[in-house]
Amino acid sequence: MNEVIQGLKLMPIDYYIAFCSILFVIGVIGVLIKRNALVIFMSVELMLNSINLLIAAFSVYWNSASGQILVIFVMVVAAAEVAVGLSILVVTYQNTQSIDMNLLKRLKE
Amino acid sequence: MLTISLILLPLIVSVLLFFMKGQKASQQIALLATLAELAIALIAFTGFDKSLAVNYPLLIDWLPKMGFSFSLGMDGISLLLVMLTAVLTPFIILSTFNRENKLPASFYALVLMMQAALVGVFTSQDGLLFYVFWELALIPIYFICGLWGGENKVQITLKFFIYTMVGSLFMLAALIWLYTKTPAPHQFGIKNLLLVIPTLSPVEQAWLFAAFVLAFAIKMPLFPFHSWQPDTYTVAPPAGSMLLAGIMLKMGIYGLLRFVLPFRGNTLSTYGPVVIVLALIGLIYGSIIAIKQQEIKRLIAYSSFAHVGLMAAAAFALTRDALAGTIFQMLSHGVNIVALFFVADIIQRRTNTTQISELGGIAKQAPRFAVFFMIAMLGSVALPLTNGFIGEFLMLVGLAQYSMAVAAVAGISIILGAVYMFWLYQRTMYGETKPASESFTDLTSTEMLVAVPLIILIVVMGVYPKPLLEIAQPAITEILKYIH
Amino acid sequence: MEKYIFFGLSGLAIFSAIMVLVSNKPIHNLLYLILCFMAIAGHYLLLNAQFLAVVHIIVYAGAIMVLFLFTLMMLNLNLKLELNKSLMARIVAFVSGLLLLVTLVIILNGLVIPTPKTATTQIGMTRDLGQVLFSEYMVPFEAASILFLSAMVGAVMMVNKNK
Amino acid sequence: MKTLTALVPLLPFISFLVIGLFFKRIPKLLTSVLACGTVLISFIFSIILFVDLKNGGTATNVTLFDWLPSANANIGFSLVVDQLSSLMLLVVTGVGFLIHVYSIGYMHDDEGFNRFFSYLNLFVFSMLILVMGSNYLMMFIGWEGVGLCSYLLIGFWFKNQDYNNAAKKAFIMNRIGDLGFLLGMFMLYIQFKSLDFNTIFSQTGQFQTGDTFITIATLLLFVGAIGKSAQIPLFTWLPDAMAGPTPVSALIHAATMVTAGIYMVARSHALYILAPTTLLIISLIGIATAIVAATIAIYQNDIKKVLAYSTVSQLGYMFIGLGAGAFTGAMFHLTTHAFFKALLFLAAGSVIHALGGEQDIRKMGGLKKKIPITWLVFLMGTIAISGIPPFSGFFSKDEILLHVYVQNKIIWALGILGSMMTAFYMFRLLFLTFFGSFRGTEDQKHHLHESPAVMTVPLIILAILSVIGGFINIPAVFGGASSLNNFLSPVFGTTQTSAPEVSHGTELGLMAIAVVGALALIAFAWARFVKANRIPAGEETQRYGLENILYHKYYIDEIYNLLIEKPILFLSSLLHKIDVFVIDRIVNEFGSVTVWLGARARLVQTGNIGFYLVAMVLSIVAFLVFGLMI
Repeated sequence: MNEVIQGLKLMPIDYYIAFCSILFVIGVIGVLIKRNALVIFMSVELMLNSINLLIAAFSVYWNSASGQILVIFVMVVAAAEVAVGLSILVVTYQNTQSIDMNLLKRLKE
Repeated sequence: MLTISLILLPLIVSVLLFFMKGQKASQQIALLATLAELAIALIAFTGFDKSLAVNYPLLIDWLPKMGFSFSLGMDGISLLLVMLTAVLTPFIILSTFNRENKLPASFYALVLMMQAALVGVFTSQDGLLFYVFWELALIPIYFICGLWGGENKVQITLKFFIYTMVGSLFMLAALIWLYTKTPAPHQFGIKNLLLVIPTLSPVEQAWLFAAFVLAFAIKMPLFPFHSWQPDTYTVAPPAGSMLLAGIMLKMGIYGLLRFVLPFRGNTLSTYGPVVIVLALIGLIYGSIIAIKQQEIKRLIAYSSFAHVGLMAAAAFALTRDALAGTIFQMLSHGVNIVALFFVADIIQRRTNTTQISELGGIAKQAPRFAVFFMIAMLGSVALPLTNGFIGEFLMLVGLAQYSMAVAAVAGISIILGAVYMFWLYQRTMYGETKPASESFTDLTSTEMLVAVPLIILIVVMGVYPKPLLEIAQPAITEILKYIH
Repeated sequence: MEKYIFFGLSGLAIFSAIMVLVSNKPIHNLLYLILCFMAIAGHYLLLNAQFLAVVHIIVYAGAIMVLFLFTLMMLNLNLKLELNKSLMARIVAFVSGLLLLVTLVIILNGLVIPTPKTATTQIGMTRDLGQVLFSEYMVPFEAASILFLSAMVGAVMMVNKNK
Repeated sequence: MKTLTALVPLLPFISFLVIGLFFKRIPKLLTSVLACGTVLISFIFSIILFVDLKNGGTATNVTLFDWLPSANANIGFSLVVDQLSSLMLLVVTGVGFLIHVYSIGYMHDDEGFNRFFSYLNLFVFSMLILVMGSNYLMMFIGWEGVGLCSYLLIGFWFKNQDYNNAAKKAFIMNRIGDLGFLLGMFMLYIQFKSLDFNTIFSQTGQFQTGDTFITIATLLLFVGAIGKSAQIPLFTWLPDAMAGPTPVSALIHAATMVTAGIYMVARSHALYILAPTTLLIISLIGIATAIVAATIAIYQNDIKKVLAYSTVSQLGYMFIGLGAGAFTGAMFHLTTHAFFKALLFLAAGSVIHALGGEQDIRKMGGLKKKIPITWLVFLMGTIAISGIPPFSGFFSKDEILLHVYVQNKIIWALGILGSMMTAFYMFRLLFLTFFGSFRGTEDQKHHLHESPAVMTVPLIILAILSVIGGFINIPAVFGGASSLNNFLSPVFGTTQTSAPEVSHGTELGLMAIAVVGALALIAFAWARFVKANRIPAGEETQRYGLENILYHKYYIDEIYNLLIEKPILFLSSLLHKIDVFVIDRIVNEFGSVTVWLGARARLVQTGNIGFYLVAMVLSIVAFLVFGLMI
């Protein structure tokens, strides 16, 4: 196993950067084009994950545990965020019978 | 130590007053505090050493990494203006004694806070600190005008506030710009900032010059940035008008002397005349408008506007006499305008009107008041042996040294000043007694406490100006050193 | 060998991510997302971040996705038609996204990343991470638990309010 | 001597302070004693100073304290008594004292009695500062101070807004002149680095005659004199100033203040003789004023207005004298004029007093018998001003005209013409007032009475002075010693052409022409107003041609009103409108634009989250791109 890992460590960091960027942008596009709040949440998770992965990659690259700790904290926050977010969603749905983001416009009125 | 106590004393009393209630007690506390302040200022005055560049210095590091320190001190100009503040504030407070105010304690607290801020402005030796006090002074006067003012107060006060605020933002920008140009580590000390100016490119200097002048021009105010002034003076409570015209306006001129005149050489000689021309336009323009004003305070406002124009013009004449005149005129204008606003206040309180057409024949009813008004007016029209003359004479001499034509134009204001002031006096004091002024009572003893010292100040400053003029001399030398 | 694993996992992740966007049924979206997360977990493994990989699976696939699924089921959203934005809006969104990608790529390309120190330590191992977490990051860790608590309370409060 | 010098102006000032501060409490008697007493003491001191100088003493300089330290000079609050100011001191305190005494009677029933005397004392103080100041700034203190007192006293009865307007007009016209004075002063200050008379005059040697600088400076100073001494074009305030109580007219607007301009030019003679152009202009303005005022006086019907125009005209003569370089002559005429014009005004006051306030000569007449003392002294004054020998006016006017003759024959001829007119209108005034039958109301007739002794005694003293005043400077042609010339020579020195190069024959001939001309016109006046008993037409009468123009004083007031007052008032309204509707509007528009922009910007906040998100992403892109570019 160790050898595999050693080999993998030679994987250029650039690849990770490129991969995570693509994943991130897909998340962004998802947020932008969808009206379904649930899917938007998913896209956000996608973005978070892409960043997490990049942090983890750099953590290994720099040989520093802090990066991975950070990932854990991000996960913590993400979980909390999802819990609160979804409850908002439920409340919204109860009020409007919809989870269309565009309807949230009414908040301003 | 002396300087900081001058700021702290009113500030602390002000904070205390905010928690107080009741008219009488707060009045007396405020008056006592200002008298104590005056005593300290007098100590500073007597102990002043002309040979030192900065007297009573105080230096506390504040943000040492940013080169920003709590640095106070006085040169001659500062001292004179501090004296002006310390002398006038007791009168301003005393002048409100007969007046029922809502929230009296807060009112006096704000006046004292104003005093602290003004002293701070005049004694700051640090650019940023100067700005802090500069803005701090705006807050109390905003509330004084906004809460105790007359008709339309909110709108007018807001305009005044935003207008001057915009001006001071330009100043802040200029200060920061200068700061970034100081040699590392950057310093905010006024001296450091001023030393940078000559090293800048002409374009930079021009922009900085414009920014500073704009800030001070709005404060003073200088033509054409004056339109907040007549409204504000009219709507502000009398004490507010006195603070504004008597002391606060001097901040603008003080700023000119401190920050603008040290622009040496080309910048000053290229753009200085622009300011002089604006000032002269304002001088004549304000005087002419004042002639037909129908409301006393508005008339006084325009007259003050005109006087300030002369001071600004003289400041840019850059001769020793002109600068001495400007400094002296700051003091005498402060005294005179407070006296005039006090007159307006008394008239308003007695007759409930300040419309000139409704007044008349007051001199018959109230001879002592007539004398007081007359002397205040004479000071304002610069009759010899009153304080106004010394300042105007020196300023005009200085302007004449700069250019005879400028002096001639500026001199027209002497004629116009006589026209509108005498016209005002004649219509309010002389003639047949009008219904509004029928039951006009003469000055009460409290009012005499304000009027008599003011009269004495007007005359004594006119007869023996020497000590005041001499105190300012080293500071003027300092300014001229920057220039030549 | 590693390359192939890397590219395979990456391809799988990107494909499933795209499918999240493309498919119209929320339940499908969700399943594709889980697939994507699995692929990312694989990446963690590849980085020898074993602890992270496990936590990732538990937290995301196990907890978060279940939460999503639960919401989905509870609101019975699956039957709803997918709400789509107008074509114009979608194009605009897509173009902005691409623009972002392009700029990101240009910028990141320009980055000069110093070569790392040679190291073979097992930082991704549970033991090592645990040591760091409970020594250096003790306080944030405890704070995180408070965060959780408050999130939980908040969520309950919100849903409860209307009843 | 120094103490004495300082006390001369100080005493009236102290009296002013005391009366002014306690004007409500102190009794009239005390006021009278205080006010007159201090001036009397000042007069006595002045005599002492005069005698000292007369006996060969030198000028006394006193610096009370440093007044105004400026960059170039330490301007002191300093006084000087030399021959010139000593002469003025005598006139001011002497005539001033008599008028003070007279005022006790004249103002006796006025409720503002104490106020009046405090003003009067302040005036005397200011006037003394004016003549004693040893530098231009000191002179300027007095200069403005007398202007203020003049304002206060013209508007003494302040219930009447017409009087107040007259007072204001006087002050403002004076201020116009003062501006010229100030500017002239500035030029001197910049050039000589001093305002001290001695310092400046001792440096005049560096200038050529006709130097531009000196010409301009002297012209500017002269502008001040024009305002103060009521010359064309700033003379219209003086007739209006007759609104004040009559003693004021006598003291301020005849004897002392209005002569300040002459004094100033005489004091600055060292500069003026270097500026022939200025002297010429002074002559021209002087003669024009003399003629214009004299012509106006011919048709005036207000007893004080006639005297006022006559004052303007006489001041014109003094300026002609100055223009011709006859500084002593001008000062001489100033002195005699102070005597007889004060006399005439006070006598007129006595007439007005007798008639209970009537000033229109059409409603007088036949007063000769009723108020004989007044009539006699008025006659003395009239003869004196008409230039009939040996009364004082003859000598002084003659000295001026002699100098003018040498300088410029045309001006001399005009001067003779003016002096003939003077004789005519003065005797017209005399005849209409005292001869014929009484034209006032029955009521007035019953109340006709001679004034009390406190008024008549000063009149008599002034009458005597008017008669003999000319003897202080009898010209050589009558075997005199020209004592005034000799006395003033330390001041004017060789600069003045004291002995014009004319033969005694010519000199006598010139005198004869003047006297004969005056007598002829007196005879004409006699024929017209006593023999034919013609009374000037009433107010509403239609007048034609020259008479109409003269009656309306050349419409000068109307012209000024149209050309200056109206435009300024219009400009004031206009500028105020501009201020409110343009300048303030622009400022307010800045506010409006901000509000408008805010309203527009608000629309961006649609609440559409999708839009926000896109905007956010694009902004991030923009930032990144921006970062890249840097």
